[in-house]
Amino acid sequence: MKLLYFAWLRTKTGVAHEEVAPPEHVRDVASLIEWLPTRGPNFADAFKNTAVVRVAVNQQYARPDHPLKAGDEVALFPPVTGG
Amino acid sequence: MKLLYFAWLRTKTGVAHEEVAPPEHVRDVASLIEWLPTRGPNFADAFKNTAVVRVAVNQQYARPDHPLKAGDEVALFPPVTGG
Amino acid sequence: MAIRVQREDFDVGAELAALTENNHGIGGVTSFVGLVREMGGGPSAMTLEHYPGMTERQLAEIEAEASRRWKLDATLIIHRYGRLEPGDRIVLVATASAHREAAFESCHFLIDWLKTRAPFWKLEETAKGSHWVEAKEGDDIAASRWAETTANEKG
Amino acid sequence: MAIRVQREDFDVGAELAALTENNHGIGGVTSFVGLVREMGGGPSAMTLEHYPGMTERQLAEIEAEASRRWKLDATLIIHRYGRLEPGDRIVLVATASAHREAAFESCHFLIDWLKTRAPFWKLEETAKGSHWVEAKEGDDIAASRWAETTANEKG
Repeated sequence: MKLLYFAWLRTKTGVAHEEVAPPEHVRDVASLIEWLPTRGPNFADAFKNTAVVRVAVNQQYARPDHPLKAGDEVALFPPVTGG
Repeated sequence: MKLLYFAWLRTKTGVAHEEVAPPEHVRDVASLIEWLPTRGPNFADAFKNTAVVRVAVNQQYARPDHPLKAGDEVALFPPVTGG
Repeated sequence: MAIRVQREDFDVGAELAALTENNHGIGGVTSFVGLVREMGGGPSAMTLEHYPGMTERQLAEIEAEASRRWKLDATLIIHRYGRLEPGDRIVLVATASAHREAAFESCHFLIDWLKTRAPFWKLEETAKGSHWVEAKEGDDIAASRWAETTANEKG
Repeated sequence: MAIRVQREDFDVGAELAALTENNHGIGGVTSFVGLVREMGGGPSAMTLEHYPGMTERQLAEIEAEASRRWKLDATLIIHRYGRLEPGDRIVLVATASAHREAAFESCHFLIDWLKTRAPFWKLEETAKGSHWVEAKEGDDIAASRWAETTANEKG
Protein backbone atom coordinates (compact mmCIF):
# COMPACT_ATOMS: atom_id res chain seq x y z
CA MET A 1 0.00 0.00 0.00
CA LYS A 2 1.35 3.42 -0.95
CA LEU A 3 0.87 6.25 1.52
CA LEU A 4 1.25 9.93 0.59
CA TYR A 5 1.35 12.84 3.03
CA PHE A 6 0.73 16.47 2.16
CA ALA A 7 1.14 19.89 3.77
CA TRP A 8 1.67 19.73 7.56
CA LEU A 9 1.04 15.99 7.60
CA ARG A 10 4.11 15.69 5.40
CA THR A 11 6.23 18.10 7.45
CA LYS A 12 5.18 16.56 10.81
CA THR A 13 5.67 12.93 9.79
CA GLY A 14 8.78 13.81 7.81
CA VAL A 15 7.54 11.53 5.04
CA ALA A 16 6.30 12.55 1.59
CA HIS A 17 5.41 9.02 0.49
CA GLU A 18 6.19 5.46 1.53
CA GLU A 19 5.28 1.86 0.87
CA VAL A 20 3.78 0.15 3.91
CA ALA A 21 2.37 -3.26 4.77
CA PRO A 22 -0.03 -2.46 7.62
CA PRO A 23 -1.08 -5.16 10.11
CA GLU A 24 -3.95 -7.47 9.20
CA HIS A 25 -6.58 -5.53 11.18
CA VAL A 26 -6.12 -2.40 9.01
CA ARG A 27 -8.92 -2.98 6.52
CA ASP A 28 -10.47 0.44 6.00
CA VAL A 29 -9.66 4.14 6.27
CA ALA A 30 -10.75 4.35 9.93
CA SER A 31 -8.44 1.53 11.07
CA LEU A 32 -5.56 2.97 9.05
CA ILE A 33 -6.00 6.32 10.82
CA GLU A 34 -5.96 4.50 14.16
CA TRP A 35 -2.82 2.55 13.29
CA LEU A 36 -0.71 5.41 11.90
CA PRO A 37 -0.07 7.31 15.21
CA THR A 38 1.32 4.09 16.74
CA ARG A 39 4.25 4.16 14.31
CA GLY A 40 6.44 6.58 16.27
CA PRO A 41 6.47 10.02 17.95
CA ASN A 42 6.37 12.04 14.71
CA PHE A 43 3.34 10.03 13.56
CA ALA A 44 1.72 10.33 16.98
CA ASP A 45 2.15 14.10 16.74
CA ALA A 46 0.90 14.37 13.14
CA PHE A 47 -2.22 12.28 13.83
CA LYS A 48 -3.02 13.84 17.21
CA ASN A 49 -6.21 15.38 15.89
CA THR A 50 -7.66 13.04 13.28
CA ALA A 51 -10.76 15.22 12.87
CA VAL A 52 -8.76 17.50 10.58
CA VAL A 53 -7.23 14.69 8.51
CA ARG A 54 -8.71 14.15 5.04
CA VAL A 55 -8.16 10.89 3.18
CA ALA A 56 -8.18 10.03 -0.50
CA VAL A 57 -8.02 6.47 -1.76
CA ASN A 58 -6.80 6.13 -5.32
CA GLN A 59 -7.17 9.91 -5.75
CA GLN A 60 -10.81 10.05 -4.63
CA TYR A 61 -12.03 11.41 -1.31
CA ALA A 62 -12.85 8.50 0.98
CA ARG A 63 -14.97 8.09 4.12
CA PRO A 64 -13.84 6.22 7.26
CA ASP A 65 -15.61 3.02 6.20
CA HIS A 66 -13.91 2.95 2.79
CA PRO A 67 -12.20 -0.50 2.47
CA LEU A 68 -8.48 -0.72 1.75
CA LYS A 69 -6.52 -3.32 -0.19
CA ALA A 70 -2.84 -4.02 -0.89
CA GLY A 71 -2.27 -1.98 -4.07
CA ASP A 72 -4.14 1.16 -2.97
CA GLU A 73 -2.69 4.67 -3.09
CA VAL A 74 -3.82 6.36 0.11
CA ALA A 75 -3.24 10.08 0.63
CA LEU A 76 -3.47 11.84 3.99
CA PHE A 77 -3.78 15.60 4.15
CA PRO A 78 -5.33 18.56 6.00
CA PRO A 79 -8.36 20.44 4.64
CA VAL A 80 -7.44 22.01 1.32
CA THR A 81 -6.57 25.70 0.97
CA GLY A 82 -6.15 26.31 -2.77
CA GLY A 83 -7.81 28.75 -5.13
CA MET B 1 -36.65 72.53 -24.78
CA LYS B 2 -34.40 70.04 -26.49
CA LEU B 3 -35.92 66.69 -27.46
CA LEU B 4 -33.86 63.62 -28.38
CA TYR B 5 -35.21 60.41 -29.87
CA PHE B 6 -33.44 57.06 -29.89
CA ALA B 7 -33.79 53.66 -31.57
CA TRP B 8 -37.22 53.11 -33.16
CA LEU B 9 -38.55 56.36 -31.73
CA ARG B 10 -35.91 58.07 -33.84
CA THR B 11 -36.60 56.04 -36.98
CA LYS B 12 -40.39 56.36 -36.64
CA THR B 13 -40.45 60.09 -35.94
CA GLY B 14 -37.65 60.68 -38.42
CA VAL B 15 -36.07 63.06 -35.90
CA ALA B 16 -32.83 62.53 -33.95
CA HIS B 17 -33.11 65.77 -31.99
CA GLU B 18 -34.96 69.05 -32.19
CA GLU B 19 -35.66 72.23 -30.30
CA VAL B 20 -39.35 72.67 -29.44
CA ALA B 21 -41.50 75.18 -27.62
CA PRO B 22 -44.43 73.06 -26.43
CA PRO B 23 -47.79 74.66 -25.60
CA GLU B 24 -48.29 76.12 -22.13
CA HIS B 25 -50.15 73.07 -20.76
CA VAL B 26 -47.09 70.84 -21.22
CA ARG B 27 -45.62 71.05 -17.75
CA ASP B 28 -44.44 67.55 -16.98
CA VAL B 29 -43.36 64.32 -18.66
CA ALA B 30 -46.93 62.96 -18.82
CA SER B 31 -48.32 66.00 -20.63
CA LEU B 32 -45.36 66.03 -23.03
CA ILE B 33 -46.08 62.40 -23.94
CA GLU B 34 -49.72 63.34 -24.56
CA TRP B 35 -48.79 66.30 -26.74
CA LEU B 36 -46.16 64.61 -28.94
CA PRO B 37 -48.49 62.29 -30.96
CA THR B 38 -50.58 65.33 -31.95
CA ARG B 39 -47.64 66.71 -33.93
CA GLY B 40 -48.23 64.68 -37.11
CA PRO B 41 -48.74 61.17 -38.45
CA ASN B 42 -45.15 60.00 -37.87
CA PHE B 43 -45.35 61.20 -34.23
CA ALA B 44 -48.80 59.64 -33.85
CA ASP B 45 -47.32 56.33 -35.04
CA ALA B 46 -44.19 56.54 -32.88
CA PHE B 47 -46.18 57.35 -29.73
CA LYS B 48 -49.01 54.89 -30.38
CA ASN B 49 -48.04 52.78 -27.37
CA THR B 50 -46.68 55.11 -24.71
CA ALA B 51 -46.32 52.24 -22.22
CA VAL B 52 -43.06 51.28 -23.91
CA VAL B 53 -41.65 54.82 -24.03
CA ARG B 54 -38.95 55.66 -21.50
CA VAL B 55 -38.09 59.25 -20.68
CA ALA B 56 -34.95 60.89 -19.35
CA VAL B 57 -34.84 64.53 -18.29
CA ASN B 58 -31.36 66.03 -18.29
CA GLN B 59 -29.92 62.52 -18.68
CA GLN B 60 -31.73 61.01 -15.70
CA TYR B 61 -34.66 58.62 -15.88
CA ALA B 62 -37.86 60.54 -15.12
CA ARG B 63 -41.35 59.54 -14.02
CA PRO B 64 -44.58 60.88 -15.60
CA ASP B 65 -44.99 63.53 -12.89
CA HIS B 66 -41.47 64.93 -13.41
CA PRO B 67 -41.83 68.69 -14.08
CA LEU B 68 -40.39 70.21 -17.26
CA LYS B 69 -38.93 73.64 -17.87
CA ALA B 70 -37.69 75.58 -20.90
CA GLY B 71 -34.00 74.60 -20.96
CA ASP B 72 -34.48 70.89 -20.30
CA GLU B 73 -32.95 68.13 -22.40
CA VAL B 74 -35.65 65.47 -22.72
CA ALA B 75 -34.86 62.10 -24.27
CA LEU B 76 -37.48 59.63 -25.48
CA PHE B 77 -36.55 56.02 -26.13
CA PRO B 78 -37.72 52.40 -25.94
CA PRO B 79 -36.58 50.03 -23.17
CA VAL B 80 -32.82 49.63 -23.38
CA THR B 81 -31.17 46.56 -24.92
CA GLY B 82 -27.44 46.99 -24.32
CA GLY B 83 -24.89 44.76 -22.64
CA MET C 1 -13.51 52.96 -10.65
CA ALA C 2 -13.49 53.53 -14.40
CA ILE C 3 -16.13 53.85 -17.11
CA ARG C 4 -15.41 53.82 -20.82
CA VAL C 5 -17.84 54.03 -23.72
CA GLN C 6 -16.01 53.48 -26.97
CA ARG C 7 -16.23 52.26 -30.54
CA GLU C 8 -12.95 50.30 -30.37
CA ASP C 9 -12.42 46.79 -29.07
CA PHE C 10 -10.64 46.27 -25.74
CA ASP C 11 -7.90 43.94 -24.49
CA VAL C 12 -9.41 41.96 -21.62
CA GLY C 13 -6.09 40.69 -20.28
CA ALA C 14 -4.48 44.13 -20.23
CA GLU C 15 -7.57 45.71 -18.66
CA LEU C 16 -7.75 43.15 -15.86
CA ALA C 17 -4.02 43.36 -15.20
CA ALA C 18 -4.22 47.16 -14.97
CA LEU C 19 -7.18 46.89 -12.60
CA THR C 20 -5.22 45.02 -9.94
CA GLU C 21 -1.78 46.49 -10.52
CA ASN C 22 -0.04 47.65 -7.36
CA ASN C 23 -2.92 46.68 -5.12
CA HIS C 24 -1.90 43.53 -3.30
CA GLY C 25 -4.94 43.62 -1.06
CA ILE C 26 -7.01 42.24 -3.94
CA GLY C 27 -7.76 38.54 -3.62
CA GLY C 28 -9.98 38.08 -6.63
CA VAL C 29 -11.33 39.66 -9.80
CA THR C 30 -14.63 38.62 -11.30
CA SER C 31 -15.28 39.71 -14.84
CA PHE C 32 -18.00 39.34 -17.42
CA VAL C 33 -17.46 39.74 -21.15
CA GLY C 34 -20.59 40.05 -23.27
CA LEU C 35 -20.31 38.95 -26.90
CA VAL C 36 -22.45 39.40 -30.00
CA ARG C 37 -24.33 36.13 -30.24
CA GLU C 38 -25.34 34.63 -33.55
CA MET C 39 -29.06 34.13 -33.57
CA GLY C 40 -30.88 31.32 -35.34
CA GLY C 41 -30.84 31.99 -39.07
CA GLY C 42 -27.17 32.57 -39.67
CA PRO C 43 -24.67 35.34 -39.06
CA SER C 44 -26.16 38.67 -38.13
CA ALA C 45 -24.31 41.83 -37.32
CA MET C 46 -25.74 44.62 -35.23
CA THR C 47 -25.32 48.30 -34.58
CA LEU C 48 -25.37 49.58 -31.03
CA GLU C 49 -26.81 53.07 -30.66
CA HIS C 50 -26.42 54.93 -27.39
CA TYR C 51 -27.15 58.24 -25.73
CA PRO C 52 -23.79 59.93 -25.25
CA GLY C 53 -23.59 61.70 -21.93
CA MET C 54 -26.44 59.81 -20.29
CA THR C 55 -24.66 56.49 -20.88
CA GLU C 56 -21.56 57.54 -18.95
CA ARG C 57 -23.75 59.06 -16.25
CA GLN C 58 -25.86 55.96 -15.79
CA LEU C 59 -22.84 53.67 -15.78
CA ALA C 60 -21.10 55.88 -13.22
CA GLU C 61 -24.20 55.78 -11.01
CA ILE C 62 -24.51 52.00 -11.27
CA GLU C 63 -20.83 51.65 -10.43
CA ALA C 64 -21.13 54.00 -7.45
CA GLU C 65 -24.11 51.98 -6.20
CA ALA C 66 -22.05 48.75 -6.42
CA SER C 67 -19.23 50.40 -4.46
CA ARG C 68 -21.72 51.40 -1.77
CA ARG C 69 -23.12 47.88 -1.49
CA TRP C 70 -19.88 45.90 -1.56
CA LYS C 71 -16.34 46.46 -0.37
CA LEU C 72 -14.53 46.79 -3.68
CA ASP C 73 -10.94 47.70 -4.48
CA ALA C 74 -11.51 48.43 -8.16
CA THR C 75 -14.23 48.32 -10.79
CA LEU C 76 -14.25 48.72 -14.54
CA ILE C 77 -17.02 48.98 -17.12
CA ILE C 78 -16.23 49.22 -20.83
CA HIS C 79 -19.15 49.28 -23.28
CA ARG C 80 -18.80 49.51 -27.04
CA TYR C 81 -21.13 51.11 -29.56
CA GLY C 82 -21.30 51.10 -33.35
CA ARG C 83 -21.39 48.13 -35.71
CA LEU C 84 -20.42 44.74 -34.27
CA GLU C 85 -20.35 41.24 -35.70
CA PRO C 86 -21.03 37.85 -34.12
CA GLY C 87 -18.24 36.92 -31.72
CA ASP C 88 -17.27 40.57 -31.17
CA ARG C 89 -16.93 41.78 -27.59
CA ILE C 90 -19.66 44.25 -26.54
CA VAL C 91 -19.07 44.85 -22.87
CA LEU C 92 -16.60 44.17 -20.08
CA VAL C 93 -17.53 44.44 -16.43
CA ALA C 94 -14.89 43.66 -13.82
CA THR C 95 -14.82 44.00 -10.05
CA ALA C 96 -11.90 43.40 -7.70
CA SER C 97 -12.14 42.73 -4.00
CA ALA C 98 -10.29 41.14 -1.12
CA HIS C 99 -12.96 38.42 -1.12
CA ARG C 100 -14.53 36.53 -3.98
CA GLU C 101 -18.15 36.79 -2.80
CA ALA C 102 -18.08 40.57 -3.08
CA ALA C 103 -16.41 40.36 -6.49
CA PHE C 104 -18.98 37.88 -7.84
CA GLU C 105 -22.04 39.59 -6.50
CA SER C 106 -21.05 43.10 -7.51
CA CYS C 107 -20.07 42.03 -11.04
CA HIS C 108 -23.39 40.23 -11.47
CA PHE C 109 -25.24 43.25 -10.08
CA LEU C 110 -23.46 45.61 -12.48
CA ILE C 111 -24.25 43.67 -15.63
CA ASP C 112 -27.88 43.09 -14.58
CA TRP C 113 -28.42 46.79 -13.92
CA LEU C 114 -26.47 47.86 -16.98
CA LYS C 115 -28.82 45.76 -19.10
CA THR C 116 -31.90 47.57 -17.78
CA ARG C 117 -30.62 51.12 -17.26
CA ALA C 118 -27.73 51.96 -19.59
CA PRO C 119 -29.16 53.68 -22.68
CA PHE C 120 -28.04 51.34 -25.47
CA TRP C 121 -30.19 49.93 -28.25
CA LYS C 122 -29.39 47.12 -30.63
CA LEU C 123 -30.30 47.32 -34.30
CA GLU C 124 -29.96 43.80 -35.66
CA GLU C 125 -29.24 43.05 -39.33
CA THR C 126 -31.03 40.01 -40.67
CA ALA C 127 -31.70 38.57 -44.11
CA LYS C 128 -35.09 40.34 -44.02
CA GLY C 129 -33.58 43.70 -43.13
CA SER C 130 -32.76 45.53 -39.93
CA HIS C 131 -34.90 45.57 -36.82
CA TRP C 132 -34.59 46.97 -33.31
CA VAL C 133 -34.09 44.29 -30.70
CA GLU C 134 -36.84 44.25 -28.12
CA ALA C 135 -36.01 44.38 -24.43
CA LYS C 136 -36.24 41.07 -22.64
CA GLU C 137 -38.50 40.92 -19.65
CA GLY C 138 -35.93 38.58 -18.10
CA ASP C 139 -33.51 41.48 -17.80
CA ASP C 140 -35.93 43.44 -15.65
CA ILE C 141 -36.45 40.39 -13.47
CA ALA C 142 -32.70 39.80 -13.19
CA ALA C 143 -32.15 43.41 -12.17
CA SER C 144 -35.07 43.45 -9.75
CA ARG C 145 -33.46 40.86 -7.51
CA TRP C 146 -30.88 43.48 -6.56
CA ALA C 147 -33.59 46.06 -6.02
CA GLU C 148 -33.57 48.22 -2.98
CA THR C 149 -34.06 51.92 -3.35
CA THR C 150 -32.78 51.98 -6.92
CA ALA C 151 -35.63 49.83 -8.24
CA ASN C 152 -38.13 52.65 -8.46
CA GLU C 153 -35.73 55.07 -10.10
CA LYS C 154 -36.37 53.60 -13.51
CA GLY C 155 -38.84 55.71 -15.45
CA MET D 1 -13.73 21.87 -21.21
CA ALA D 2 -10.11 22.22 -20.17
CA ILE D 3 -8.11 21.74 -16.97
CA ARG D 4 -4.53 22.84 -16.51
CA VAL D 5 -2.36 22.58 -13.42
CA GLN D 6 0.90 24.38 -14.00
CA ARG D 7 3.78 26.25 -12.44
CA GLU D 8 3.79 29.02 -15.08
CA ASP D 9 1.63 32.12 -15.15
CA PHE D 10 -1.19 32.38 -17.70
CA ASP D 11 -2.42 35.07 -20.09
CA VAL D 12 -6.03 35.80 -19.14
CA GLY D 13 -6.89 37.69 -22.33
CA ALA D 14 -5.52 34.98 -24.60
CA GLU D 15 -7.20 32.22 -22.59
CA LEU D 16 -10.61 33.90 -22.68
CA ALA D 17 -10.30 34.68 -26.39
CA ALA D 18 -9.39 31.04 -27.15
CA LEU D 19 -12.35 29.86 -25.07
CA THR D 20 -14.93 31.58 -27.26
CA GLU D 21 -13.16 31.41 -30.61
CA ASN D 22 -15.32 30.13 -33.45
CA ASN D 23 -18.36 29.64 -31.25
CA HIS D 24 -20.76 32.46 -32.02
CA GLY D 25 -23.50 30.94 -29.91
CA ILE D 26 -21.74 32.26 -26.80
CA GLY D 27 -23.32 35.38 -25.35
CA GLY D 28 -21.17 35.82 -22.28
CA VAL D 29 -18.09 34.67 -20.43
CA THR D 30 -17.76 34.96 -16.68
CA SER D 31 -14.31 34.55 -15.24
CA PHE D 32 -12.67 34.66 -11.86
CA VAL D 33 -8.99 35.32 -11.30
CA GLY D 34 -7.64 34.56 -7.84
CA LEU D 35 -4.56 36.50 -6.73
CA VAL D 36 -2.05 36.13 -3.91
CA ARG D 37 -3.24 38.63 -1.36
CA GLU D 38 -0.88 40.49 0.92
CA MET D 39 -1.84 39.82 4.49
CA GLY D 40 -1.44 42.27 7.35
CA GLY D 41 2.21 42.52 8.28
CA GLY D 42 3.74 43.24 4.93
CA PRO D 43 4.62 41.29 1.82
CA SER D 44 4.43 37.55 2.18
CA ALA D 45 5.06 35.00 -0.53
CA MET D 46 3.64 31.49 -0.45
CA THR D 47 4.26 28.08 -1.90
CA LEU D 48 1.34 26.07 -3.22
CA GLU D 49 1.73 22.34 -2.80
CA HIS D 50 -0.65 19.98 -4.59
CA TYR D 51 -1.33 16.32 -5.17
CA PRO D 52 -0.50 15.67 -8.84
CA GLY D 53 -2.99 13.34 -10.42
CA MET D 54 -5.72 13.84 -7.86
CA THR D 55 -5.79 17.58 -8.56
CA GLU D 56 -6.54 17.11 -12.24
CA ARG D 57 -9.08 14.42 -11.41
CA GLN D 58 -10.94 16.54 -8.88
CA LEU D 59 -10.97 19.58 -11.15
CA ALA D 60 -12.26 17.47 -14.05
CA GLU D 61 -15.05 16.12 -11.84
CA ILE D 62 -16.01 19.57 -10.60
CA GLU D 63 -16.05 20.81 -14.18
CA ALA D 64 -18.17 17.87 -15.36
CA GLU D 65 -20.61 18.55 -12.53
CA ALA D 66 -20.92 22.22 -13.63
CA SER D 67 -21.59 21.11 -17.20
CA ARG D 68 -24.34 18.81 -15.94
CA ARG D 69 -25.98 21.58 -13.95
CA TRP D 70 -25.78 24.42 -16.46
CA LYS D 71 -25.90 24.70 -20.23
CA LEU D 72 -22.32 25.70 -20.97
CA ASP D 73 -20.48 26.14 -24.25
CA ALA D 74 -16.99 26.12 -22.77
CA THR D 75 -15.21 26.00 -19.42
CA LEU D 76 -11.62 26.47 -18.34
CA ILE D 77 -9.79 25.97 -15.06
CA ILE D 78 -6.11 26.84 -14.69
CA HIS D 79 -4.51 26.46 -11.28
CA ARG D 80 -0.88 27.21 -10.50
CA TYR D 81 1.41 25.61 -7.94
CA GLY D 82 4.87 26.44 -6.63
CA ARG D 83 6.12 29.69 -5.16
CA LEU D 84 3.99 32.79 -5.71
CA GLU D 85 4.26 36.38 -4.55
CA PRO D 86 1.62 38.96 -3.62
CA GLY D 87 -0.25 40.10 -6.73
CA ASP D 88 0.57 36.89 -8.62
CA ARG D 89 -2.29 35.06 -10.30
CA ILE D 90 -3.14 31.71 -8.66
CA VAL D 91 -6.21 30.48 -10.45
CA LEU D 92 -8.44 31.23 -13.44
CA VAL D 93 -11.94 29.86 -13.75
CA ALA D 94 -13.97 30.79 -16.83
CA THR D 95 -17.34 29.64 -18.11
CA ALA D 96 -19.02 30.55 -21.39
CA SER D 97 -22.70 30.25 -22.15
CA ALA D 98 -25.42 31.63 -24.37
CA HIS D 99 -26.86 33.33 -21.28
CA ARG D 100 -25.16 35.27 -18.53
CA GLU D 101 -27.00 33.66 -15.61
CA ALA D 102 -25.58 30.23 -16.47
CA ALA D 103 -22.10 31.72 -16.91
CA PHE D 104 -22.20 33.55 -13.55
CA GLU D 105 -23.64 30.71 -11.51
CA SER D 106 -21.40 28.00 -12.93
CA CYS D 107 -18.24 30.10 -12.51
CA HIS D 108 -19.14 30.85 -8.90
CA PHE D 109 -19.96 27.18 -8.30
CA LEU D 110 -16.60 26.09 -9.75
CA ILE D 111 -14.46 28.36 -7.61
CA ASP D 112 -16.44 27.56 -4.44
CA TRP D 113 -16.05 23.82 -4.99
CA LEU D 114 -12.45 24.12 -6.09
CA LYS D 115 -11.66 25.85 -2.78
CA THR D 116 -13.04 22.93 -0.76
CA ARG D 117 -12.15 19.92 -2.93
CA ALA D 118 -9.07 20.55 -5.08
CA PRO D 119 -6.02 19.22 -3.20
CA PHE D 120 -3.89 22.36 -2.85
CA TRP D 121 -2.23 23.64 0.30
CA LYS D 122 -0.70 27.04 0.93
CA LEU D 123 2.56 27.41 2.84
CA GLU D 124 2.83 31.07 3.74
CA GLU D 125 6.15 32.82 4.36
CA THR D 126 6.10 35.40 7.11
CA ALA D 127 8.69 37.32 9.07
CA LYS D 128 8.38 34.65 11.80
CA GLY D 129 8.90 31.77 9.37
CA SER D 130 6.66 29.60 7.24
CA HIS D 131 3.30 28.22 8.25
CA TRP D 132 0.55 26.21 6.58
CA VAL D 133 -2.57 28.25 5.94
CA GLU D 134 -5.60 26.85 7.72
CA ALA D 135 -8.78 26.12 5.80
CA LYS D 136 -11.50 28.72 6.21
CA GLU D 137 -14.83 27.49 7.42
CA GLY D 138 -16.39 30.07 5.12
CA ASP D 139 -15.23 28.07 2.13
CA ASP D 140 -17.18 25.03 3.26
CA ILE D 141 -20.24 27.20 3.78
CA ALA D 142 -19.82 28.81 0.37
CA ALA D 143 -19.55 25.41 -1.27
CA SER D 144 -22.45 23.96 0.67
CA ARG D 145 -24.93 26.34 -0.91
CA TRP D 146 -24.44 24.46 -4.17
CA ALA D 147 -24.77 21.13 -2.41
CA GLU D 148 -26.90 18.44 -3.85
CA THR D 149 -25.52 14.95 -4.08
CA THR D 150 -21.92 16.11 -4.26
CA ALA D 151 -21.96 17.54 -0.75
CA ASN D 152 -21.49 14.25 1.03
CA GLU D 153 -18.68 13.04 -1.19
CA LYS D 154 -16.13 14.99 0.77
CA GLY D 155 -14.26 12.75 3.22
